[in-house]
Amino acid sequence: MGDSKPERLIDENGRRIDGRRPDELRPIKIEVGVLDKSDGSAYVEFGGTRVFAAVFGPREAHPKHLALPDRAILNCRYHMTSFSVEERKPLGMTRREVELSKVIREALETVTFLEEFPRASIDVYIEVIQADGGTRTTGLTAASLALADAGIPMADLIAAVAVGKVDGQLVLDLCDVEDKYGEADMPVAMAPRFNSIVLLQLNGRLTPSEFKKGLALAQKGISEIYKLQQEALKKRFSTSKPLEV
Amino acid sequence: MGDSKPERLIDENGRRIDGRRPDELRPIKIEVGVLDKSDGSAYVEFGGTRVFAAVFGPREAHPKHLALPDRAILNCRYHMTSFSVEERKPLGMTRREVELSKVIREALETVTFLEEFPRASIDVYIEVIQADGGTRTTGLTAASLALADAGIPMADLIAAVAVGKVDGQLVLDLCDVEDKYGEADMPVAMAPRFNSIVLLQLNGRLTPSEFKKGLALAQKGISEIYKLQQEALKKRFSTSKPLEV
Amino acid sequence: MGDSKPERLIDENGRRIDGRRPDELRPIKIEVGVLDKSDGSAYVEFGGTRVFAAVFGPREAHPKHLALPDRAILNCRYHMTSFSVEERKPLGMTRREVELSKVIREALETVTFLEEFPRASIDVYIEVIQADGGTRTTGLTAASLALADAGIPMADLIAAVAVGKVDGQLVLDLCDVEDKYGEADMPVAMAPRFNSIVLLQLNGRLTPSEFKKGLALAQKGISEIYKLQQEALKKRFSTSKPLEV
Amino acid sequence: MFLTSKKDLTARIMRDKIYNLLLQDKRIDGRHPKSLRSITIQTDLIAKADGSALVTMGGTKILTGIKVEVGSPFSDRPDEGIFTVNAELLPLASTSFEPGPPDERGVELARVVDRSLREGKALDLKKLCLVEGEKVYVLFIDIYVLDYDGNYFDPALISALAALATLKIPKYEVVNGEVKKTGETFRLELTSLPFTVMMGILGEKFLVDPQIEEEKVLDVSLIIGTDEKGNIVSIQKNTSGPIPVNLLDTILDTAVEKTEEIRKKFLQEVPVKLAAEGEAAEK
Amino acid sequence: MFLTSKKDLTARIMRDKIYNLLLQDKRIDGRHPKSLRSITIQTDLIAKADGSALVTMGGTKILTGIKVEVGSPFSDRPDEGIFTVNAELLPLASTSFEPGPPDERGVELARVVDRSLREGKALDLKKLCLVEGEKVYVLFIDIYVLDYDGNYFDPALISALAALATLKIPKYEVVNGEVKKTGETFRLELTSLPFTVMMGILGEKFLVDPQIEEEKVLDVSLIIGTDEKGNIVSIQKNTSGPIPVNLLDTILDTAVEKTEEIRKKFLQEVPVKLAAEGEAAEK
Amino acid sequence: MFLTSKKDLTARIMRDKIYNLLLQDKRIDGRHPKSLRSITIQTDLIAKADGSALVTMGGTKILTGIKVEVGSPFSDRPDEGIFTVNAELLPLASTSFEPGPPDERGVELARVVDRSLREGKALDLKKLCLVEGEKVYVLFIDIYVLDYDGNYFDPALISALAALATLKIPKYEVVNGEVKKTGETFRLELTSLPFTVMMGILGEKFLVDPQIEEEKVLDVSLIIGTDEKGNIVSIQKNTSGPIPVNLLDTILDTAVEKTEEIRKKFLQEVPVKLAAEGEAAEK
Repeated sequence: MGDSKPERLIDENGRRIDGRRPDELRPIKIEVGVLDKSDGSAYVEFGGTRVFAAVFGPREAHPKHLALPDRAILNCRYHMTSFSVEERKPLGMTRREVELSKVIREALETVTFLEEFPRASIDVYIEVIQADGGTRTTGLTAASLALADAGIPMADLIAAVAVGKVDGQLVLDLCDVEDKYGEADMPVAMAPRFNSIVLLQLNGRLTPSEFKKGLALAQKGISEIYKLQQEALKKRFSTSKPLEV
Repeated sequence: MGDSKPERLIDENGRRIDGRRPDELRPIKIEVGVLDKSDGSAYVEFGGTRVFAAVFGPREAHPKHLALPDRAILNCRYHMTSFSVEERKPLGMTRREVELSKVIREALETVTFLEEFPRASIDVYIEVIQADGGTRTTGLTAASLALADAGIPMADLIAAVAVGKVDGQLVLDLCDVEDKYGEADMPVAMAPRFNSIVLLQLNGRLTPSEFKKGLALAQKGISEIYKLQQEALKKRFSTSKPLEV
Repeated sequence: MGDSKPERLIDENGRRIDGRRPDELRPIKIEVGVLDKSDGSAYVEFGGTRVFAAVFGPREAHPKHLALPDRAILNCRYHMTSFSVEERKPLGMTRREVELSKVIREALETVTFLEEFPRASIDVYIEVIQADGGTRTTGLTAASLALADAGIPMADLIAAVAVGKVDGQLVLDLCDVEDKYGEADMPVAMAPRFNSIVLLQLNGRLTPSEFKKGLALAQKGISEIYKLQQEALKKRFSTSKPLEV
Repeated sequence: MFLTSKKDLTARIMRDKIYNLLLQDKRIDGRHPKSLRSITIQTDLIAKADGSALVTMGGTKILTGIKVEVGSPFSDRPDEGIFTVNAELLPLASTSFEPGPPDERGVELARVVDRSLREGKALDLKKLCLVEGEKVYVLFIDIYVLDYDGNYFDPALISALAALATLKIPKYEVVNGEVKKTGETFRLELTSLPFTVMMGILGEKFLVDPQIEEEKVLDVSLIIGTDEKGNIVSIQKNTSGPIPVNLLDTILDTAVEKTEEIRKKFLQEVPVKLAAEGEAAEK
Repeated sequence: MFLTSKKDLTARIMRDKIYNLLLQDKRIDGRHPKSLRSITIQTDLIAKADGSALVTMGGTKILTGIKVEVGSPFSDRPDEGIFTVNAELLPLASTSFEPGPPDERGVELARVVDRSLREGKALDLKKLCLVEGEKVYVLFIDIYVLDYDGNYFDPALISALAALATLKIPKYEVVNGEVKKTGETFRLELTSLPFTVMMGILGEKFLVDPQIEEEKVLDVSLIIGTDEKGNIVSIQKNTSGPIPVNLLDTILDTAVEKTEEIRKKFLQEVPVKLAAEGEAAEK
Repeated sequence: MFLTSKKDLTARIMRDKIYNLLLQDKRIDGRHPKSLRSITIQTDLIAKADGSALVTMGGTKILTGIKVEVGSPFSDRPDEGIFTVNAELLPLASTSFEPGPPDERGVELARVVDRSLREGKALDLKKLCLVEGEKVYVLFIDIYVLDYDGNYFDPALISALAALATLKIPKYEVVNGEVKKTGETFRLELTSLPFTVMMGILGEKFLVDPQIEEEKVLDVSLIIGTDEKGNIVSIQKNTSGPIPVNLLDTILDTAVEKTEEIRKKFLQEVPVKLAAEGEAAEK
């Protein structure tokens, strides 16, 4: 699986390797409140990418000398299981996981009213159980739902998706093979109510005009995801059936 | 040494590889108060297994945020020197040492009046200098003596020994070769006054009836060890000559 | 470079591999106040050995439980860049760096009025960017200047140099090849005003009489270095032009 | 503690409540003292793993995945494959778990599962040899606790066995001493099905499979593993506290009975391929 | 934060000052919002490194050295050499850096430089292969921040490229599958010159290459890398805070312009050997 | 400190007491300033080690064991075996030692013992080569401080040398470039017997082999190693404080004298096999 580059990533009908159109999201599944022992949680699937997120807090910051007098600390750990990827990931945090934990945390900080909880900490844990492209955007989408589920006040939800360039064409919501053999991968996360970007990275090569088109494509995907998030939250607060993965 | 499996572990006369009968302990040597700089210490040999234990405390828990308001913390580190075993043990704590530190600590906690020392810590260090089977039970036997030597109030001493199954037969106080090539190794530690088990593990395969017989065998060994412990403590408090290993 | 032992390290005219006489220092360059963001700093070159030192503090000790009620803590880290040596040095602190950090710190503690800053810490960072022999003595020479630049009160500056034995002859200020293929390397640091040795190590083999001659040779070098240090400090306090490495 | 004292007031009240229920053969979640929580098992849910299983036991949820690699055998067992077990108590599962390398509880969990598989002879490691002394299969069995509502031991072993039972091992051919993937996979036969059950003791009473509120007030607990023939294959006393010797007989009988119940459930849910009797008997 | 609020009073005052200057196209150090700080580049200053460069950008000072070793290629790229980027934020550079292994900022810096070099196609890794599938050059690009006065990203990439441009790679001959140093060295051709520029946003205004006082009060910042053809080759939003979508067009145009300015400066200062156009175009 | 000030009151009182005794050539444990504590040496007490020794020097107790393995030589010394020295200051030895990886004191101890053995030319490493450039003996010399009553340096080196002197090295035969254990062992000849003595300075006086109470109040201390010919083979100033230059001559003379005393004791107690003079002289 994924061992060698497919001859073409987009066929003569403009269909992608998994049959999608360029501007089409993968099937998305969202459930909120899936883990009992955390204060808030969510499970999100974007195709083969599967992620749990859980939130603990606000609670007293620990150790105490890390507490801030005027706001809560937001900690975030993005982590993958060893078997979520093609080659077994070593135990412990890789440099990639350290970096992604940072940019995800910064995105979450942007929309969270941390000033309401001086001296507290809010801890966000993201666990990728299967990685098929877009794990950071899926993780961030899940994390913002888990924060909402925990009742942490936020200015907006965060919806996130990657856009990319594959066989010269801009596509929405890259899967793993497209990420690996494509020309660019650009994860984008937004606070849609504010039309603000809260996470942005580019790994690859785009012309400025491709960048602009790619961003528009991401915005389209984000508005779809945002709707699904709101539906999932509504469902959460009307019922609470157990999760089936 | 120990490189290949002996043809038989019990001979036609029912004697074990080192000449013992199945229900016979190895020669045991116990000395209490052998290390000057600790608050209590003991040295115990079970045949080729040689262990030091030392206790520090009760003393102020450090760092302070670990202190408990209603009782002392009991810390325990079971550690082996690199040359105590056949293949050089890497420096640092192996997973085995981490696990054994935990079960030994839990055994010690069971009999120690930790409630008498709020906010304090009691630190128990066990150092295996030669391993020939039964290091955890020997270490625990030594640690409870070191606690007594340090004047820490306890409901009872702990006496411990492993039983096992070798060539289909239950035997007391396994040596290394018996452990390695035998069918089961079951370390047992008790607080004899209470007829209570404070450590119990099984690594191997026993029928329920073998388990019961094995436990009875362990109890027999434990009552012998308990006597030796009491004698060693008496000797400690009447004299204090230097140790010869 | 430095791959194999030169046939001789001192030629028929008594000249060393780099043309120096046995009692001659390498060209020394000293600049004080070279790094903007620290409270004090210095850059020192002894031939190919190039070292930055920076000082932070006195500042509140952190974490607080490390603070001492009657004096400042002096922390010191001696560190080399990965490319400063022949074979790439692994990232992180080697055992050699740990040891040298200790002896350098002890030398600095000897002359610093730590009692004037209870509960504070003073942090000294030494970074070797190129190593060509004598990195600890060059680092210490730089660190004492950085402390002076930071306005930390000291009983004296520390001047330091290594002496060694090469092809049977005592020489001053070893370079890398002399250190590697010579018979002895003896780093010496002094507080010249007190005629006191504040760092002393020997790695190699000297007769007692060679030791005494070597020490005298070191003292000669140290008095030259001490002058250069004082000049550099004067220059620092009259001007402040940017550094060119 | 001195033997069974638990001084904290809230814990005391909860302990009394649980103990008083036990005296009437009842529990806070309505179970009988000897009833297990309900178990669900899903396998093959992680496509990137060679085997995987998500197991819930009441509110405790555990995901295990297995990756297969090729490596060198241990020198004293040149004709046997290798497996290693790791366990991570993920911080999203409980406020009592911290991020970072496995603490002593994670290490203990991994080692108890490892011992139960090994001494319970679940696998025939000789079937995992490719070239004697040179190349063998290495199975990385990685256990993640996703939600912790008490007793992670039993579901962890169930998930490890379910992942093993459904494991698809890449086939290799040996060409001039080198190994090459053929692209096909094969299933591993299990030679035995050891399961554990966690036992909690409170006063002179005991219960099986404690949930978290019970775990917090038990005098002591232990995990007992048995195989399908009723052999005991692993024991781990895993908390401080005394086990009264006179309770052990009943506890052991119950362990054999309850692990058999787990085994039946497992065989219903998981398409396990068991080795023929004759083979399984050897070692 | 909730989007752009910064509650600390001192920070607020400094923010207002910097913002008010920005409204007049001014900055606290006298620069125009779109002016870079002055850049100096020294190469070949560490004789023990195979390549090295000390770069200052205003008060930020960065030393990069490269060591070349011979190692095995990655199995999926048997004909390509390898490079790795490490970055250490040395504690002597700033009170905000701690001794110890790289924290998340050091990791981020290394990864942003790595991505910019890799996606900017600065190197032709196939030129770093010695024996396909067996032996390739491995370049260790190690970045040390010596003095930190804001924006370590741009000078770090400049110093990495300057060290690469002046790198002297030991030549090896292949004798019976073994490699042996010949004692000679060769220079690496660069196939592209990607540079980054850090952009800071404050309200509806933005500035380039923030110094430290500016960094502390920005609403948000991002680093944009481009190559000589005006392609965007890397982006990293590196702080919390919102990027208004409508500012991005102008920011991108400015990034292309300012990286071109850095490129010119670089070409003046560093004796870079560029691959012929044709070659550089491939991948 | 500023040179020799020690401000703590209790330390001051103890210092004065020890200093006043020194002025009368006396010490708190009744020794003369130039008297060593009594030394005991037991060897061969760890059967699983290839060599071992337990050494006490007064109340300080140190256990050293050596394991021998076969490994690859360093590329610049293809015909020499390897030894490494590790030291652990076990927490059971002193309240001032913590569990965990060696701190700077443990590292220093290991490195001082290592340097004393290496520069003191205790071993002929060429005798530890099996196949040049391929296989050599690797000796792991691991030192554990069991009880710490001051000065762990001197007994650590004694125990390392006693373990080396009684080391039983497994013999290997070389068959087609592969090495195989023959089951026999051989003894290592020592080529020299370097010992150290720790010197403590207080005011203008000094003493040898300080015990713990003395260590705490000394102005400064240093460890001096010498070989049997009176060469100085290692020096380590190991605490903060000044060494007055004018004291060094007498200190050195005493060091030579006291290490010779240790050497005599060692030769009485340990069945050491010394290389013939001629051989020992080479390097």
